[in-house]
Amino acid sequence: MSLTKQQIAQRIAKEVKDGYYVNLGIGIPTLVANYVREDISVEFQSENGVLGMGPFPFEGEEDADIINAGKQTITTLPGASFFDSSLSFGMIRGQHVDLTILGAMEVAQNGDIANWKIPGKMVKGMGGAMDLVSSAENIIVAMMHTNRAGKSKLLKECSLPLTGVQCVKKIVSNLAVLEVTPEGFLLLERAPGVSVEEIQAATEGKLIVNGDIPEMVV
Amino acid sequence: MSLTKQQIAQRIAKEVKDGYYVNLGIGIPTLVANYVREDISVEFQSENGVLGMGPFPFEGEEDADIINAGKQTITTLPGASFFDSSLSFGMIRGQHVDLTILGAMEVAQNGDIANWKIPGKMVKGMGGAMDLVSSAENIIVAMMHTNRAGKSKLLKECSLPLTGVQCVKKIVSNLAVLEVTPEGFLLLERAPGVSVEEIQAATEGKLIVNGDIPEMVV
Amino acid sequence: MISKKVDSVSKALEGVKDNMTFMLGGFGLCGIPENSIAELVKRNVKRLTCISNNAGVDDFGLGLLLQKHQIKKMVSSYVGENDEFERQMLSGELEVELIPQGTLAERCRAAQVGLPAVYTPAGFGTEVAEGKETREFDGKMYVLEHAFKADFAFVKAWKGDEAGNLIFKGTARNFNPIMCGAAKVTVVEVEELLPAGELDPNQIHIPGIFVQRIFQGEKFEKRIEQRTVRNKK
Amino acid sequence: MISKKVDSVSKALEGVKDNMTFMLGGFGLCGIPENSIAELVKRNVKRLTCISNNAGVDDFGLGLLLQKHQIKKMVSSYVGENDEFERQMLSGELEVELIPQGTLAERCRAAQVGLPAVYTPAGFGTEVAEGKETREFDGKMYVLEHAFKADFAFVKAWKGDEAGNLIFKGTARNFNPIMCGAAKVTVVEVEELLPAGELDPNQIHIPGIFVQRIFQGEKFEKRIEQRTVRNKK
Repeated sequence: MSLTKQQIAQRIAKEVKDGYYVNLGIGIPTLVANYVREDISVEFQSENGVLGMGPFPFEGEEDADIINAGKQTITTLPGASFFDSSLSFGMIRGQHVDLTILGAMEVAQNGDIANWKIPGKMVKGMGGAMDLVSSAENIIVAMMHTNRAGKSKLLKECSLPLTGVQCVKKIVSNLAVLEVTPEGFLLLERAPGVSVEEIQAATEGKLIVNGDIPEMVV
Repeated sequence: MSLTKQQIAQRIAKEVKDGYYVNLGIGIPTLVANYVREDISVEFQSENGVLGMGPFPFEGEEDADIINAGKQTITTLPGASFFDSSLSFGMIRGQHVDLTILGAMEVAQNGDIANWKIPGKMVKGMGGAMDLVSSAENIIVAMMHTNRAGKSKLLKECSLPLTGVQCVKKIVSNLAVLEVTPEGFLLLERAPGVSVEEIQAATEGKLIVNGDIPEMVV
Repeated sequence: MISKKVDSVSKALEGVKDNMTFMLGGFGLCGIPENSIAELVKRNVKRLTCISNNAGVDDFGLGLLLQKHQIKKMVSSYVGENDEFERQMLSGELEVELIPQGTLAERCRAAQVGLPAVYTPAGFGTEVAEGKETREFDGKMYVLEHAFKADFAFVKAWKGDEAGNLIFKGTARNFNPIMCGAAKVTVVEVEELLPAGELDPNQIHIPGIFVQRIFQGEKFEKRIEQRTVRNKK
Repeated sequence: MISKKVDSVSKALEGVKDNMTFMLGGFGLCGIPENSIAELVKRNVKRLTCISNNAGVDDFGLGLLLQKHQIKKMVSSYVGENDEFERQMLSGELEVELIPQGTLAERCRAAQVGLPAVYTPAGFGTEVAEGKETREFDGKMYVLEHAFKADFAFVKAWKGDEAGNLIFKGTARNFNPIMCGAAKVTVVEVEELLPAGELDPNQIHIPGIFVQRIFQGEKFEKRIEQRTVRNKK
């Protein structure tokens, strides 16, 4: 059975290690914060200028001056700090942020990613995504394996305008966990009950299957 | 009679206008602060990271953490601020500092300046001088017209390693006030009792004398 | 102390004209110069180029200028959440240059500190880099991006003093500090304007040298775009 | 919260080795990492390259490392007031690269924020620009200067917390903030080390993400180089 968005977030949370500074994109990535193990130390950075984000505020305690990159009201935890956009992207570009988790509309087998524009349709802009993908050493993409029409989003080549080139390292989709290797998408784990054949059918790009592929534990 | 160092500073102080942010170099320039008119608003910047410098502290009130670029203990005035070296040179490079006053070993008639190195002899380094002279729109040099051997320091071409090229706009020496023009050193004022001939004799570079040259008022 | 204080938003905006390029601080509706925007609407200056991370919402922030067709071109990183913006862009009334957020930030800072251009990896290999110089350093590719040039920067700070020194609050800081001194004239509105000497020199985020005019904003609505809360236990 | 606290200067300096490149904060003797320098002397690491605005005085600051011939090369903007330095330089024992102070600052910041290089006007037309790429932007000439690469940055802050957040005091700030995160490992000594949450998130000069290790310095002499005073009226 394919994973829910919550389960994708839950699986990605396992990739978050002790001592990591993490930038979470909008959408599924935001949910990852809910599933990070409580016995490790992790700090969340938001590119609009805060490190050490906490949960949403209690009702009535919202502060218009304290938001995340999704423009949601947030709180901060002890040890948090605020800073300007230049220093914020300095953290990202300078590779001080250990892990970036973001969504994608398409990923190519060479690690190219497209997630900011559908020509003639969606023109919201890239926000901080191009900075994040061009700088981060460690990028995990959270995405659905196929679009609503059932078409694969893991492609030989991206068809949409790119956000970044050869940058995605890992993908957690509703069907599988995959590593982006020089040879293509290396299948690491299957969603519970999903067969290798189903994953193969949903993957347009080159899928590499080495031996038995374990089911993921979420 | 040629000016004392105090008088050079006094004369330069007249160039400081209301609303100016001023960077003062070490030596004679530092003395300028003592002579700025009290009815105008001026702020002094020191490139080690302070804006709004005040006088030296009272004895017993020195703070090792509050110094100027000459490493002297100082105080700050209301409206002062501290900042890091990057932002400090950002002020300078970004031309937010209105006037830079510094000393020189040599100035050439095209505005080149040398003040940081005597090969084989003095090797202290340029400090912030190269940043200042390459960025400032408005540079006044405070200097003695000749060296101890009586040799001119206002030259056709600098003989010492340069600090900056074509940047000096004005010179106040112990003998004269001069403007650096595309044609050469334009004589603006004479020190009291100093003749044009004396100034000419002390100036190796091209001196331009147009009409009567007034004595300076210090 | 050099005073930067002006008494009203109207004096603060003296000199704004049609066809000018403005920088405006803020991220979403957080930390936007509300009072200056209101005055720009009132003055009805036209054909503006606005450099700002976002374009406001339909009825607030830069959306107010868009409604009145005062903006000719937007330079932003993200412009969602604004129907009028989308309509004008798709109809060709509005010119839009979308650039990465970190590039936007660094092009502001470059203008502030007198750097002519910066090399950033953001956008390499994408349409953002088309027509721009690219270059390899240590095996990684970068795009050359130039410092912005603007006539006015409109900035919102939390506290300020008469000398123009500024302190920002929370994530309302964002692009505001790096736009100070990045335009010919920097106009700052603050929630609290204090006499010089009231702010600790050590805690100042932006020294007054980067500011030309400062005024106390009459009103700050500080609208929240996404009110997210959790329940009290 | 990710803790950066270590219990001693000795733990803080684990991993320092001969032949490494260090960045050291401070301007003159103001804001120098006294405790880390003392530990470097004690460990007697050799053939060091030190990037620091100044080289200390004969018997304090980096002068202590010079006395023991631990430094192979200095990268500084100003190295006066140090006889031993001058002796070693003139005799050829010590390699010295003098660079403009603003260039030093920006090369630190570039390393901190992941910019590969910057164009600065400083030094154009002088021997500092020899062998370097120069380029015109808008009619003005600039020199291309590369980000520093260093193994350790030794920084002195005033207050810090366990998360590595830092606040500097007065002009002891100088190069310290921009060296944080500009080397592989950033080691910070503070006068006061507080639990996370004790510092106002709004007043932090450098967020802990740029710091790997923080410790409370045992002793700060804070020597004054030029004690200048005026008489009480």
